[in-house]
Amino acid sequence: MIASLFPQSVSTFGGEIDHVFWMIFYIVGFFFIVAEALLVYFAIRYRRGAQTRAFYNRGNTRREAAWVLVPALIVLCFDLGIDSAGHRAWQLVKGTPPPSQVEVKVTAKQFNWNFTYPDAAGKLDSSNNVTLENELHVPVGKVVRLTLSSEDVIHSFWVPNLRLKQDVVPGRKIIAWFEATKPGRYEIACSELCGFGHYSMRGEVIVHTPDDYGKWRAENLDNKSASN
Amino acid sequence: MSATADVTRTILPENDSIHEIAPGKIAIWWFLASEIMVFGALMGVFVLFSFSHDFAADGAHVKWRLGAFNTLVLVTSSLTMIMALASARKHNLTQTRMFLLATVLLGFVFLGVKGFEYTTEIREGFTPATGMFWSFYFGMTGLHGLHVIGGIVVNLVLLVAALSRKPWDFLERRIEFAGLYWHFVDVVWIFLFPLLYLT
Amino acid sequence: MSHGTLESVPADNESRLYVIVWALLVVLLIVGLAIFILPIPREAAVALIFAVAAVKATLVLRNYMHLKHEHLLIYIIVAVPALFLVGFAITLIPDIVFRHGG
Amino acid sequence: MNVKSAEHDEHAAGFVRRYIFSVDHKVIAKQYMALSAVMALIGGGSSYLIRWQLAWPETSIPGWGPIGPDNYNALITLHGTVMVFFVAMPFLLGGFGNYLIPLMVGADDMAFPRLNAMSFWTLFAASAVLIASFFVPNGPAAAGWTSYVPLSDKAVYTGVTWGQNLWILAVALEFASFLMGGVNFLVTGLNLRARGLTLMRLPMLVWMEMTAAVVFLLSVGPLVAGAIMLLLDRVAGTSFFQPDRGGDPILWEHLFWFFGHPEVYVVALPGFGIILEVIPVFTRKPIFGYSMIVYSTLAAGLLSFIVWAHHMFVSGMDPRLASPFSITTIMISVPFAIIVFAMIASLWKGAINLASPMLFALGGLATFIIGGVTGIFLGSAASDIYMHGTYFVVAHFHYTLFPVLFFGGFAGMYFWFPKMFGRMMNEALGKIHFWVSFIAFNGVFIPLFLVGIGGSPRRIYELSSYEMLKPLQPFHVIATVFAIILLLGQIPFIVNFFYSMVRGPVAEKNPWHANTLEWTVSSPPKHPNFSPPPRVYRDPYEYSVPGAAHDWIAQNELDQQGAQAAGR
Repeated sequence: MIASLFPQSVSTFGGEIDHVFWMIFYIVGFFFIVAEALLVYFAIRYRRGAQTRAFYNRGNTRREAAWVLVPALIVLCFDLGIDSAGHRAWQLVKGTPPPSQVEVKVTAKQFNWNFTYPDAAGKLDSSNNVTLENELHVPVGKVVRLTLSSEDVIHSFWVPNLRLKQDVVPGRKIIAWFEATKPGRYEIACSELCGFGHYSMRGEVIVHTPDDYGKWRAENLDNKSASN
Repeated sequence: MSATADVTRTILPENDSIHEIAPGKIAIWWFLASEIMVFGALMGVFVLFSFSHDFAADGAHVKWRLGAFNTLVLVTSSLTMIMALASARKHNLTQTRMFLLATVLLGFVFLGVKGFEYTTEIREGFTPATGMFWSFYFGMTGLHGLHVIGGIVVNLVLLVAALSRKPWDFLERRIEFAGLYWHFVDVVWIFLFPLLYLT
Repeated sequence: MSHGTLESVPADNESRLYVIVWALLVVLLIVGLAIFILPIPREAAVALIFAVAAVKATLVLRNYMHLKHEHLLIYIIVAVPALFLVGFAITLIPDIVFRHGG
Repeated sequence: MNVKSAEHDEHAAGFVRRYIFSVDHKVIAKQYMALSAVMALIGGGSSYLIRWQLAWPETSIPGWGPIGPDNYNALITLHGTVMVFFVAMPFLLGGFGNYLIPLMVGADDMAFPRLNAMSFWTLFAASAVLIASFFVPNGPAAAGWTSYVPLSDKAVYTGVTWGQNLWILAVALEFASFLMGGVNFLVTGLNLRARGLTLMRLPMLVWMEMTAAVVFLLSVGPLVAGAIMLLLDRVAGTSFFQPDRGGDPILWEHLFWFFGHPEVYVVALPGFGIILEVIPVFTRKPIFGYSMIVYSTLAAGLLSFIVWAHHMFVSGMDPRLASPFSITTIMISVPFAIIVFAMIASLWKGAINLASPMLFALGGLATFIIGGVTGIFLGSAASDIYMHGTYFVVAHFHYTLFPVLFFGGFAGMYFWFPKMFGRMMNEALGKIHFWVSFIAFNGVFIPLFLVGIGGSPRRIYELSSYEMLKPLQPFHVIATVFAIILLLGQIPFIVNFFYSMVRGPVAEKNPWHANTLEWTVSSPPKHPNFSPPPRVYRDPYEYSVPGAAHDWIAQNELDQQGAQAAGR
């Protein structure tokens, strides 16, 4: 049931993040069930009868304390396991990005996402750049490299399907990347409170098949930058 | 047997040595600890910013001679403050009053010099809005100045208490605690001075 | 009052010590200014000036604030925030000095 | 000026000195509680508006009217600020800490009674400023309780001018208030202990309140510095946080969370302390592993200072910082696991009486476990990429703070009510209050976990603006229905509270047969609390000691053999 709530994962690293999620889910699920079961069982089993007297133990000897310390040690071992799996996934997503095949500059401002494509020469800051509002067109199966910056406040670039979230900070150019695995339209949300229009700062990633992307490029980018 | 041993386990340990510290002393040191975090954070951020900002150019415009003079004033006021405590310990009322008064006056001298610095700098066109260095300069010295004003108020209250011949145990304790605070304000300046004026 | 241990220090020595500490502080102030004025390489000068400031602060803390007579608890109260601050500042270096993505 | 004359004045003085500008810790504690109750009405009321807006965004809210997106942002800012700073801290620290620390350590009052009163009145002023910020031109602060810059830094970004400045002022006054209060907690707990009450014999609540005070005092400094910088940016034209003029927005996040994370423990630990006081009394059994819990608490307090950047994994900070902070964050599960396991072990072979205080304590424990385990999803940097800033976070921190604030707080309320007001509360109403609240609370926040897993960002005024969020709307409806039930579920308590205060059966000194020192004085305690000063002979939780006549031995009880050993 929980799995069906997740938006479909359409990026190469989405699976890794989901994997970490499920790993944590089963580990903490186990501890959760054990702890709650013991809690409920003890609370019912040891309810005070007419003449019962509680068992006096202070848990101060090493033998007694082991009942708590050993489970805590097991918790620690699982923690380290989660850390190492998490580290690998994190490095993949947020570590050094792979060589990019598509470059896009993302400029966030209250309350829009602007996507700037390089001109024919591959330059991102020439006058021939084409800027689209709230629409990011990318080809499937290509590494897309985003350079995120903000004109005013902190926003957060959040595409649930891509499992990609990155705050966009004014004054900094933050690099993010993804490689989409499935064509389609996926929504972009802002996930950092950025003012009264925060809720409506919606955009879309449109993942094209290679053919479609070529067509789209020819119509929208090459034409426009030539005519400018 | 062991069961009865449990019932009768009435160990009578003497109280630990923490009881020997005066409550007020723990309190004032705790207060100073949180002050360390406030000033320390500001100074730490200033140092970190100094690597990514050019503070040297703006820093050349502060009046380091006045700052050095103010350091001397504050260090001397620390001496008079501790001498007030020493006099109070010797139950010498005249000296206690004299040293407290000297501390208050030196505090005013410090503020006067600081005020003169502020007015000159603002006349020369350096306000908190001029640039990052000046933001820090006015922010940190302003906060420090507020602490000096607070210290002067406390010392004035003590001076009045000394003039109205409050009992010695009352005076001694309070002069000691006020002194801890005053010396702390001095220590903050000892770091602020080289940070803002000399580097 | 039974609190504190300072009462054990003889009163006359006490006052003399305070004046000596003050004299040392003034000398160190002059040393600091000298380092500032003399043509010493900037990095070395900065390091020296802060070393002098640290010595001055220690003098005040130990003598005027009686830290050298205090209970261990008071030391902990001073040391812990200082340690946290150093750790905090070091952690901020990659973000604030190098400004990742800046 | 000395203590004696101050007390004399107070007896001679009338209503104002005794009940309003009182320096008696018990009166001040009740003032804190009353203030937090008023603020809880505001904070709780705001949650009603927020929840209604989320469930039925197109409709006008019954009893209020429609709210716009700027109102919505102001409401969430208000809700967070009020609940953390003006309800949780005054209730758990100001209220229970003030009432119980002196009584539990055998002192007549706090170490600095006047400072204590000043602390309360500073908080009162802070609350007044916060409420006043709602009536200034251009509206109240609307940048979230975290007040991220530059959103909160320049008026042009939110349109809020004085509202934000007053917000900063209110929070700064609140900090000043708890700095004064915290110093008092620490010194009272350390210095005014009765003879024989060693550190390792202190009731858990005193330990927890002291640790909370220490954590607060040490963590708040950088944020005070940050608040000064933010205020200067807003009013004096400086540019500490304005990137176009050399400032740094990430710096604010570091300064904020260096305080913000420890703050969670500042609130959580006193709640734990209450639960740990209630459990032994209602299991008739010592707390399992007292010293283990003390050391775990101190370890958790210490660790809380090196985990703050887990709030910032995707903030644009250097990604190399993420893994170290993941490790420390997830590591903090160990001391909390020890505390929780020790609580559960304390139930084993007990003689458990499921009276209202115990129900609330166990309810708090049961729900806190959920809060604890869901924290792992956010502590691991990788899964935080997905979960950060979603409703999962909202559900998670409500599952950590609600157990300690609500369940812990009410466990304490039902437990110490006889001591505070000299009368017993009604059991049946207490049980109704518990079960309705327990079910409704889970009914609110379990759906929100699911909304978060669905990827919904938080602080969204109208979810229908995203196609992907539309399927999640039913969860919001469920959550809102339960939220309304939760709010209505407090009526039995309010009735119980006021009815019992007047009509409840008169409470004896020690109705629960508990050991700690507050139960050795009359209910309610007189002023001064103890005469003569108590002398402590044993640990705080000596219940069901084999061979003892009763199943409890008060801390100050000196038995026959013990007296001989003492040489009396």
